[in-house]
Amino acid sequence: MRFAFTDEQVELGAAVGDLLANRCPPEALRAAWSSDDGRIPGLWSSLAAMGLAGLCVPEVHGGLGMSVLDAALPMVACGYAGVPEPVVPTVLIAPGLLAAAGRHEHLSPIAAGDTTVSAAVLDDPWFVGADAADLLMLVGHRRDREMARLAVLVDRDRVDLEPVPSVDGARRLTRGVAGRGLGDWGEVLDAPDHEIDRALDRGLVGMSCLLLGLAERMLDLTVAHVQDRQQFGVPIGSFQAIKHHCADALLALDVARPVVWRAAWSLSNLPADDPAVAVHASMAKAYASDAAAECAAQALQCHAGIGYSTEYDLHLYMKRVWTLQRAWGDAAWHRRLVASAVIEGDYPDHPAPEHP
Amino acid sequence: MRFAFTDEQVELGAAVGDLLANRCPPEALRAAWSSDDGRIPGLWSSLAAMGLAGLCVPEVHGGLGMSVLDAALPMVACGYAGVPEPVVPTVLIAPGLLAAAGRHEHLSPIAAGDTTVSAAVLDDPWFVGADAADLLMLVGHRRDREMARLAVLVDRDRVDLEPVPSVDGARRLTRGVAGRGLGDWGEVLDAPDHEIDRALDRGLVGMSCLLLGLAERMLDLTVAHVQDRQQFGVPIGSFQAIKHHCADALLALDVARPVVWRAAWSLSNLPADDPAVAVHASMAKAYASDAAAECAAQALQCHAGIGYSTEYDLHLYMKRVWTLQRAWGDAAWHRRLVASAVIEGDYPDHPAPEHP
Amino acid sequence: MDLIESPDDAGFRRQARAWLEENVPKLPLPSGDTRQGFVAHIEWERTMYDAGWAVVSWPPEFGGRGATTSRWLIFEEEYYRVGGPQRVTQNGIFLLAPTLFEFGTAEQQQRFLPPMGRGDETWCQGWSEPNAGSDLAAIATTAVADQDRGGWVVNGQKTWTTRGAFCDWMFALVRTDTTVDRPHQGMTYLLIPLTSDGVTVRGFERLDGDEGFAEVFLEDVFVPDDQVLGEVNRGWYVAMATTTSERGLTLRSPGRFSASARDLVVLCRERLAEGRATDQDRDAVIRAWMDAEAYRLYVQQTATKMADGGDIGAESSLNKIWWSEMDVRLHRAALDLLGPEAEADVDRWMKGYQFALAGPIYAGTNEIQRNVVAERVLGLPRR
Amino acid sequence: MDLIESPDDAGFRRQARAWLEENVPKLPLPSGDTRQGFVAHIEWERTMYDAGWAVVSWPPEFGGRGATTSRWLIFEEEYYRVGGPQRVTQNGIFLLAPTLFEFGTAEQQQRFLPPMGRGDETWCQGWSEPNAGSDLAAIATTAVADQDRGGWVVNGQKTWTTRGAFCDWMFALVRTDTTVDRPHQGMTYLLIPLTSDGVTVRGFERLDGDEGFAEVFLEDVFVPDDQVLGEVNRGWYVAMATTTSERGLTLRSPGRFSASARDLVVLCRERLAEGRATDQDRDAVIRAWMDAEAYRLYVQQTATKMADGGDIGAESSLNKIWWSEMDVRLHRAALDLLGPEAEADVDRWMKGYQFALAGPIYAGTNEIQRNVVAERVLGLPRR
Repeated sequence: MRFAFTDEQVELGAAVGDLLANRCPPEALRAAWSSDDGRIPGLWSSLAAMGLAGLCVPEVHGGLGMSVLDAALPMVACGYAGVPEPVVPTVLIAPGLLAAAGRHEHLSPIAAGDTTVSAAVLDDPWFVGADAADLLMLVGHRRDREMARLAVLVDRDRVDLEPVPSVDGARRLTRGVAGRGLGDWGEVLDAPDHEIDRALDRGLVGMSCLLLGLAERMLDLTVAHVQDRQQFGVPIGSFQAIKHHCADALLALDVARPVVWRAAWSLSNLPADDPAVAVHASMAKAYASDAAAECAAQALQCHAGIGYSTEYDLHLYMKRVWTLQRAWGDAAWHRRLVASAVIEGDYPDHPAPEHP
Repeated sequence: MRFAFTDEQVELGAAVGDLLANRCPPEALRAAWSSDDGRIPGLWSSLAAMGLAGLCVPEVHGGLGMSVLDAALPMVACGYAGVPEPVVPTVLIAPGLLAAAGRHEHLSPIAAGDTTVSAAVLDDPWFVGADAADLLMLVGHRRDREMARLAVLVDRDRVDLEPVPSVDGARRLTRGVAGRGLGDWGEVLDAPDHEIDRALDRGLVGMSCLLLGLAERMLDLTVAHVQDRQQFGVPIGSFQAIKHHCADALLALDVARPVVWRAAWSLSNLPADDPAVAVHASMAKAYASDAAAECAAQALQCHAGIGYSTEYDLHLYMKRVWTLQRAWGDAAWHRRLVASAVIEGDYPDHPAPEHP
Repeated sequence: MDLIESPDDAGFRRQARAWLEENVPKLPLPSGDTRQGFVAHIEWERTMYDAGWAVVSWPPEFGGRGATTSRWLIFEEEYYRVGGPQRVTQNGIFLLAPTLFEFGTAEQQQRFLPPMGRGDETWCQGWSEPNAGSDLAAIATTAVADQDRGGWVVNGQKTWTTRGAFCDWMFALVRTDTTVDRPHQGMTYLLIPLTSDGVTVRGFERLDGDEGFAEVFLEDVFVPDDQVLGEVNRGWYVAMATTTSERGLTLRSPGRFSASARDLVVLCRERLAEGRATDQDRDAVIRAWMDAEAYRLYVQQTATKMADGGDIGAESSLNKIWWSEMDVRLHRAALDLLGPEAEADVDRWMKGYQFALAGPIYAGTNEIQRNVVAERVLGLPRR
Repeated sequence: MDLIESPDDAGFRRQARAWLEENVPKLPLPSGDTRQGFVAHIEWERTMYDAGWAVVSWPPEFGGRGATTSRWLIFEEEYYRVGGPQRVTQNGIFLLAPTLFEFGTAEQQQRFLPPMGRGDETWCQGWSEPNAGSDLAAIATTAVADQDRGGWVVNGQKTWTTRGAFCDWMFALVRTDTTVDRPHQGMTYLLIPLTSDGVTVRGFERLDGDEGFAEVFLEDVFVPDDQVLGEVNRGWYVAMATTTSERGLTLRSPGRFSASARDLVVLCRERLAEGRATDQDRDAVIRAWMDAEAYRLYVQQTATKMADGGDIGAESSLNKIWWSEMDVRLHRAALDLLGPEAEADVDRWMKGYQFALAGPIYAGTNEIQRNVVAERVLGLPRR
């Protein structure tokens, strides 16, 4: 039993964080809001150059062959920076799924940073950044995990993509309109159900890491603000109500972290057909969504009028949270999945040596 | 449109409060916990003497012929004092129901204070104070308002009453064991469904008033305590966290009050078959339950160790709240009833002249 | 207690409903927090004023109907029931006007009220400054007497000024005596034309991206004596009257929330019909509906109290905590119902959510309001 | 990261499970917070100690198994999984013992640890006083040096002393220097036999009616020098070691909550089967279950940090806020499931609820803990 990242994992996360501090500061993110594709020019190549794009691509295809657990801290760093790139589909969802479906030809381009992926996952009513992406995928099913799984490599010629606005200006949404069945959208990938499930779970864990990073960013902004901002002759951070708001935000974040790490570990270490993995992934998304929502709420209230303007940076991260907290199932939805496993299903009701 | 009690109504409430301040202080309530019947000797006669027992009994039967609205503030006063007497069944539920069923012979004895009533209402699994009561009634149905209504005058010879403990030492519970059908318990009263519904609603409003009174008592105890108790060289009430706890308690209480008053008004002024009345009564019980639970929680936390002992008075009122908040449907249960009327039913979705 | 409307009140409701149903623009106007939308909203205000519906609670001589608080609440219910546009004149007609009625001279009332009511002159509130948010007494904008010209010379900066970039006038609190012992003293309430020499207004975006805020820079701005409202150096106390209105009834009448709650119920019905709402969604929706209803009852109780000559006072803080936090819960329930689609509902629920998030912040943060409740209603020690 | 137990740890778990399943009393003991129940619980402690399971984290020479924090957590999980009795020795073995290991002399360790572990001598904590609750530095009980007798003469009063009426010894914080500048200085940590002349103990009821609290009156009580733990006048700093254990891991290990959460799930299943639980109940139940699971993971992370030589420090306050508020939510979910029957479930869920309600109060109220988190973890100004 050892519940800590390795030094290498920590360093990799820090390296991604350092790069993003330079390449994806708030000004760059603002610029992405008004750019054509909502992305930051050249950022993806830089991330690919340091290995992020191919993190989970096997070495034989030019990737680093790392695990979801190895990817966790880099994903948190992406969340912290509010990276407006398709990291989760490209890094975590697509490679394993394409490999399981025998579509290895996409792996090298992904690792090289030449191919990025936009994926409509679970209940997504749209693609994010489809225009700028090279591959479009549909993964999952809508609202009901018990239905047959399905993964589709979308054929752009068979789909009309209509733009949809988002509260987050860096998210370019397009709603796809095509034939009735999902299969009509393109080529159905030949992958076993549990591989699709794990691809979804990797997506959930990646999303959870982004949310943790966003939460951390908002909390950092808030702590700095309340130490700096003076009212009534003292820093507002000296008022007990503000202290308790910040403590509540930190509590939510600190409790969520190990839940997310555990899910990343399970995806990396348990058999792909172990039903516990989905429970761990749902718990991760539930806690990360709630933690980020709590940090967003406390951050805005502690910033008050100063945070209530797009001239201040907070909104860049807060609005991302509003979108991600409800994408791919919100906290309540994932709690229902956990409840099905724990209350009605056969999820072990007590820790045992064989079950983390 | 006038949303205020009359001076007479306020005075009546104050008079009951004055009597109870003398006759039902915490010491008397403590004594009731260890007495045989959980009641305060002579208290019911005193309350009857000032008219409380027959408040809603027609004058022709020796009562005051007052409305539920007239009874509201006296009921709050009973809650404030934690009166361990069967006020709600005797004063609010039974008289109207017995009258509707043509059983007028019980009315004078009720008004005189000679007959008290214990009623198992809605989902009550037991009677409260059955041994000391003169009449036992079953009113309602279990868990589902859509089922046929039923009111039964229980025949003690046909029921075995087994004692059940309660966290509130002044509540003497007995679980009845008898035949399968409710009718087996005694005489089914011949009253129209809507009269039984209104009897239930009067019970809910009475219970809501008790909860408001209990909430007020706990808040008063708390405000006095935090002004008095010194830590770190200042009254603990000067700490912002304590201030905000107290403000939250007051907010819950202040918002609940007009909701309860409106229900009392509707019971007193709308036609007995108006379906809005049940919605108003359920709203009253929902808000009063939540307000009392909030005041209980904040009161205990603000009292800390001092409140966490039976030597201090708080527990007498707090434990009553724990019982009443979940009796006759908790807040969530009543919200579901309101939702059925508003979301699926035809409750008017906007204020209109004809609908308060 | 009598919770049924009197025949007269019911008649007033029917009359208001008839006029509003006839006249409220069928298509939603562009946001009143944008330059273009502001103009469209002002036109609507003129239509209302000319028909006598813009300021129902004002006396008839200023274009109102002398409506009591109860009647004003009825009007508000009807206004929002039919989806009436945002009131961009709100800061004038609901915040400044009550102060003008209480403290203004007859000349000031004559001069300012009719054009304010008609939207011919629009007003913003100039209280907050970069270093005076919650701590309003820290106001540093100064006004120095200029006896030669018979007025005051103002220097300083205001900010978070709602719709400041579109308004003609600002009512502002400025410091006229810097030698006072207590910071609440020595302030004066001024009426400042934003067209004056020395005024620079820079609009900036609120959370939802509309240019709904402004910074107002004041450099040697001259304000004549007859644009002082109330006594010199007593501005804080003059302003407090406005604050109580703002926190209390006038800023957020129940009608607005009743209408939002009704819309939420409609959304919930749609989602339930599609099998896309859970019991928990349903509970959040009915909570919001009940909370709006509870607020309506709460305010009716207050209206009776005021009709009896009572005063809201510090209880207005309870009122403000309730409606502002209820509004956030209500909109959050809608977003949760919409689930992943919430992010794209930028013109309706997501915009409303962002607007609601301002509630616990403006007109005094809810942290300050809770202090006020604890100290002034419950009597806890100030420390 | 490796979240599967090592074969050795798994073996330890199996060994603990086997012994516990064999030996844990089949019928629940009477409450350990009553005089009679306390005796029954002490007998159980002896059985455990004699089999080497009472104090697994202690070194073998004192009757333990030298278990690491991870192993201790495993033991706790297994202990509560089989429904092991309340640990009435807890304040000694988990709060005093760590301090004795850190600050005690070899003689003190030899003298006090074995009888403490075996329950032959039972300990209560003497910190709170009538005027020193949250403000522990306000302790007013004094100890004056008596050089003739080689010890200290103690006068004062302690209160809220858990199980004080049944215990043999009290570890107490007393003031030995009243001339200090800062109230945290000048205190000393004493080990006081409650059988001493001048000690009067009055038990009183907790919320649930058990005599689980006591007031301890100290009148010229003599305490010899060898019953001072750590340095004279440094008692606060000695005590802080205990405080961190109390808030942190040792007072409330995850195993207890995992077991409660499992019981809650069982209750929920029963109610669902009877059609008496709603989706909202189900959500409250799964939240509680997930929260207990999250706490387990959180503590495992802390255990690794400690194994790596790290320190919990102020983060123990986060830990305490989490488990104490989670426990209240968990029990509230159970009461809500029971609905009107909750009030009568006095021996199980209602008793547990009352116990849980103490969590946000003792070992430093959660208001104080949130201050600590904000000031010491996040670095906000103390004021």
